[in-house]
Amino acid sequence: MQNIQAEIIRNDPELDDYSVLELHAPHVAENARPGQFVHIRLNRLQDPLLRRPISIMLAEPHSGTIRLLIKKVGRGTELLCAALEGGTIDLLGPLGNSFPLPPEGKDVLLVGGGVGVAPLIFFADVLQKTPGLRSARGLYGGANENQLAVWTELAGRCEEFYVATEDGSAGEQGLVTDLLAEQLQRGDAQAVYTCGPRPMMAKVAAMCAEASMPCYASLEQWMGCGVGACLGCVVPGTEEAYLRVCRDGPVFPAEKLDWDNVI
Amino acid sequence: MQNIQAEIIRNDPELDDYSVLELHAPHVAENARPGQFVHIRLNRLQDPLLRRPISIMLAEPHSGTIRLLIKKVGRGTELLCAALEGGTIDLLGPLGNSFPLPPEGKDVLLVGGGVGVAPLIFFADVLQKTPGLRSARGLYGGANENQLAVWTELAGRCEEFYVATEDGSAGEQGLVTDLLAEQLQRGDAQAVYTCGPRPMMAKVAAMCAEASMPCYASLEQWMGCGVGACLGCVVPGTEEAYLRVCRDGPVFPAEKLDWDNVI
Amino acid sequence: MTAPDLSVKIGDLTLKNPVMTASGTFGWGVEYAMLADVSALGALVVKATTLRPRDGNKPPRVVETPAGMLNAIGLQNPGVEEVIKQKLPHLDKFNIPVIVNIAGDSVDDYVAVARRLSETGLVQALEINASCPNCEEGGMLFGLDPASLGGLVSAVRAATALPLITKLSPNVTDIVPLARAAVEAGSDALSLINTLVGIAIDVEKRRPKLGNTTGGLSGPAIRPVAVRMVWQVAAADLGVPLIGMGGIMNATDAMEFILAGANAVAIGTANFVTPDTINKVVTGLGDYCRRHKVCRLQDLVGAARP
Amino acid sequence: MTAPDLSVKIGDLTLKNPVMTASGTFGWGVEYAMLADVSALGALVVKATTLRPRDGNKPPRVVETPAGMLNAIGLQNPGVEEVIKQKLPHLDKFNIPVIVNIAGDSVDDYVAVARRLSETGLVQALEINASCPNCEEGGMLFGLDPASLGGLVSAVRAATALPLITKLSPNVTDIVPLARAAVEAGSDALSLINTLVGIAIDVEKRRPKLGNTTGGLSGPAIRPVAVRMVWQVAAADLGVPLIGMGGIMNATDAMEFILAGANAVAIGTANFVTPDTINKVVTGLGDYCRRHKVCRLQDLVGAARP
Ligand SMILES: Cc1cc2nc3c(=O)[nH]c(=O)nc-3n(C[C@H](O)[C@H](O)[C@H](O)COP(=O)(O)OP(=O)(O)OC[C@H]3O[C@@H](n4cnc5c(N)ncnc54)[C@H](O)[C@@H]3O)c2cc1C
Ligand SMILES: Cc1cc2nc3c(=O)[nH]c(=O)nc-3n(C[C@H](O)[C@H](O)[C@H](O)COP(=O)(O)OP(=O)(O)OC[C@H]3O[C@@H](n4cnc5c(N)ncnc54)[C@H](O)[C@@H]3O)c2cc1C
Ligand SMILES: Cc1cc2nc3c(=O)[nH]c(=O)nc-3n(C[C@H](O)[C@H](O)[C@H](O)COP(=O)(O)O)c2cc1C
Ligand SMILES: Cc1cc2nc3c(=O)[nH]c(=O)nc-3n(C[C@H](O)[C@H](O)[C@H](O)COP(=O)(O)O)c2cc1C
Ligand code: FES
Ligand code: FES
Repeated sequence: MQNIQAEIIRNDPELDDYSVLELHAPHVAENARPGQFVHIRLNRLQDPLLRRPISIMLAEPHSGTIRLLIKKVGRGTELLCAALEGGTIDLLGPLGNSFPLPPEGKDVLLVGGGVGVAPLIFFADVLQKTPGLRSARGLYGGANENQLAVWTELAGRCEEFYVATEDGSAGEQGLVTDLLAEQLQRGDAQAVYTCGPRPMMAKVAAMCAEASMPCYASLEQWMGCGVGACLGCVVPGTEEAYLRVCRDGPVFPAEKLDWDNVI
Repeated sequence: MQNIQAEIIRNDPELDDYSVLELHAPHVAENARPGQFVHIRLNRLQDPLLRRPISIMLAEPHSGTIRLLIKKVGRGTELLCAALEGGTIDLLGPLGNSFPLPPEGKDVLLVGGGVGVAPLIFFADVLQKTPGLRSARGLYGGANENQLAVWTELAGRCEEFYVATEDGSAGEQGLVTDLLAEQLQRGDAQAVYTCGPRPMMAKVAAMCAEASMPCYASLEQWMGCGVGACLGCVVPGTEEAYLRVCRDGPVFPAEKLDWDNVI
Repeated sequence: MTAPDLSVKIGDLTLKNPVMTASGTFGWGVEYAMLADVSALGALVVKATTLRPRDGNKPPRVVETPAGMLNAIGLQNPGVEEVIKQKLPHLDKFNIPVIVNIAGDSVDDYVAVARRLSETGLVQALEINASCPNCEEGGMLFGLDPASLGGLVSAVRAATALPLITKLSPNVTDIVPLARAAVEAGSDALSLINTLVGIAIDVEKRRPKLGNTTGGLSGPAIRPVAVRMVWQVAAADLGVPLIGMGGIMNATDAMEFILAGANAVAIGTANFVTPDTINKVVTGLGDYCRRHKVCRLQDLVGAARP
Repeated sequence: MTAPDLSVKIGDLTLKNPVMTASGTFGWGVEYAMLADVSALGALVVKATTLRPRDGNKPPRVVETPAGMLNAIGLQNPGVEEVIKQKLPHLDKFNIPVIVNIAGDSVDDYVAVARRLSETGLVQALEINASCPNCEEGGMLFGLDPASLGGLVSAVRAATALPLITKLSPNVTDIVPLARAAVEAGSDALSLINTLVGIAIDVEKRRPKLGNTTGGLSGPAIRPVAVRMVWQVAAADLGVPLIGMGGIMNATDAMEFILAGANAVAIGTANFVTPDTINKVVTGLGDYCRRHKVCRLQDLVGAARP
């Protein structure tokens, strides 16, 4: 974990609301594990004041670069999407824990919704590159075809890849959880890794619990420090009252979270 | 007076701390008179919050462009100096009153210090271009040669031009008021127009009062609205307790100001 | 969908929409006539007026702070007689209610100003400024103690038949007793908040940046405090409309106040930043109603409350 | 010029420089060990500790506001016994004084925590948090009334021989009587300010953004208010050192507090933005002294005052 001024090598706008940022950040690229995030300062001014947590979508230790997928949802992400190539970004990272690597055995299922696909891409990449690990099947859902940012990045790293959109504009019409239901019925997966909107993850967690399938969810919460100090980013747990997304997470075994109160 | 999104055509860094911005702002270019200013919003964020007043250095109605001379003294002027060509600047203008045109007769003296040279350049330009008006003699002072931004712009518009620096690195060694003393002794000028640091202007005002020479000074004050509404930008007067720099000024006949309390 | 109904009542006065200017930040309206459509306002609230002319404080009077500003204007105004002669006659062109903010050093001052303004027929409501943080005596003190605030409001109430608004200071431990005192004394509405008292120091010169040392903090920086105070006073359910202000820069910010319990809003510091903020807020509130399929904005007042 | 003397005394405790962390914003120091040189601090002020463990408030607990943030952590901590067992033993590696912020629902709670911490020998001073805006009972109330604050401070004073700091709430009409009550009851120093109470509303969801509804406003937004309160308390000349905080982002901001009358400063929200702010402030204060040719920083305390 370091505080780094990372050079912006590329900023590729994606679809309507997304950008993929490629940054030169060797310390992060070398140390990052899938699921971890960087905590980004948006400018040198005092508004917006706080850093924004962004998952690491890909890390390339050789080139010392990382890639981030940003979705514009407010002022901070808007500033990031407008960041200029050649400029620098002040970030802390890598932060947080990571998706536990699956043991030898059956395939794993990656269930992504919207921008939540980012850490799953990194995870699929590691699974693909690590000899002896089983490969991944990717399930990716969005409202419509314009909400399936960088889907090829996930598809290319998975052995099988399925898409669902609510309006049917791409892949199956329906929810990504419909895709998951089919996969769970196949009975040939060993674990589920998910990141996306909370209602989606809650549903995934419930389906996995039902199917006695291990499930790991990567959570979001508004953050202060990003390093475990302020206790600002908690989500309700089952064993402990509250867990810190920035330090105890962002990845949690689904059963450790009190999903009814994860709002 | 309008609220305009002006395109930044050029941003030329000058010396160490200055930039000359050329903006496409036809409304301002057509309506501006020397001494007037524009009130600039620095970004779309809420920090820095308030606009910054900047004098119009030159206005070219034909091309619809204006030029501004910015000196970096804090965060706002730093942002302006870093403004990107091709971007836009949100400004209000033209605002304030202007230097009264001299009647036919003797030459006028323009006494500028530091960035205060900007409105005097515009004034010299108008004097030069308006047939029948007398020409100007420019006196320009700074701490050293690195504080004499755009001096050629003033020199080229004046019939005579003199420079003083405190360290003697350019022109006479001394203060611009030393140059003024010589000019006043010549006894062949009809009025003095001045803009620069307050101690300099106070000295100029005192010398002119002594010599019974009409003197017009362009003042600075921290501003809120820039349009006369908030009463935030006042300076102490002799007839009225307080005068608004943004509306009653920025140009004042020197005798209307209570120079002892203009701090 | 038909145009949403944005109207709101302040005492007997019906405003076509809930957007006003915050006193002292929009001059007499005329200063902004070229930059904003002033007649689109629900009401024009003008600068504080006192019985006698006031020079105001010595400069510098304004200084920027993070996402805010300090001001110490010190009630500079030409006095009520000049206001009636020079200023008010120009305001009927906007064709909107005019609300004059009144201030003074003593109850008698306030009463005299209220009486004179009421006689003119040029003013549609009065706002008692019992909370000016920039005056040595008077103003601020009234705003800090329920009993003296009640006394002040009663006296002004007796002197005018115009709708009466009391503007509250945020520089108090508990704003509710002050709000209650103002309402019990006959206030038809409450404005909140005025500015928070602050100081900024020039560390190179080693002295306060403002000529007056202290100033009033306004702008987005104070919005969370302002929304909280509206929330608290709304919870007390005093039966009068609340006019919320403090850092409103756009319609979203205005909705924060309305959802917290404000019936109307006022735009202050934002006028300096974006001179047509008033127009954007009026439009934006309509858009919000349409987007949320609400016919009457007043139905959303306090809608964020449990 | 020799290195300027930045040291300051808080009760019997001498700090090598006046820069501390603000309670609750730097965890137990260890969280920042990779990002900042913690041992360069004048003192490490750690999170509020209560007698029994506390779960804290329901999320969301933090939200950004213009140039600031609201937090409603709700005193989450493992309780004094766990703190003594798990946390304090790791802090001696920093080799700087450790100050524990203590909180509770009753005077007895505070006293018990103070007594336990004092016994350990692991703590060099205590800071009474009489101003937590995020707890239903206790904390906040003590901070709003001079008599109960005095009672609380006296009781804790009797329970500990450690230097005792009282942290004051800014949510009051007049902070001076509270400051005086704390000093008269035996406080060796005063910390000011804690956070201002605020609310932010999610206008799309029409509910408060924080799970707790209200939160404490911190960051640059509140700096002018904090500097003003330091100025006021310094004017009362109570004879104890003041620790100023509220929106300090850099050495210039820290100097505002010192010139206003603070003997020391604490860095809070800035830690989240720039994790090595503490180091930059220590360095910057030294630079300021050198540039202004001042040998002892303490000679500049209150230097902006008339
Ligand atoms: C571990 C982690 C990883 C993430 N990875 C990614 C990623 O890879 N890519 C990506 O695009 N995003 C990612 N996010 C989400 C991202 O951090 C947010 O979208 C971003 O912080 C939003 O900032 P903003 O300024 O754009 O929006 P804001 O303007 O701050 O907020 C957007 C919306 O949220 C509301 N809001 C803000 N704060 C709160 C609050 N405390 N409570 C309730 N509502 C609030 C606002 O009112 C607004 O409606 C991740 C988050 C976490 C925690
Ligand atoms: C009519 C007019 C015309 C001008 N024309 C020009 C021009 O052509 N070119 C140009 O470069 N500048 C011009 N200026 C000055 C320019 O407006 C300021 O330099 C600018 O606003 C500074 O902004 P900043 O953010 O860079 O500095 P800031 O960071 O705002 O301030 C710089 C310094 O001033 C101090 N300061 C800020 N506010 C106050 C206050 N209220 N009281 C005391 N000290 C304060 C700060 O502490 C800091 O030390 C003009 C000013 C006026 C009024
Ligand atoms: C420059 C300035 C002058 C003000 N003058 C007055 C005044 O005369 N009377 C008054 O009641 N409030 C006055 N105020 C307070 C505003 O009306 C308003 O209550 C406060 O600024 C908060 O709103 P804002 O954050 O939108 O500015 C003034 C505020 C500013 C910034
Ligand atoms: C996340 C967070 C947690 C805090 N927790 C505490 C606390 O436990 N005890 C306390 O006295 N103050 C607490 N505070 C208040 C700070 O110590 C400090 O007084 C306040 O934030 C103002 O300083 P700042 O603007 O530099 O943050 C907390 C502040 C924040 C932002
Ligand atoms: S963000 Fe501070 S503990 Fe997680
Ligand atoms: S800046 Fe508002 S009156 Fe001049």
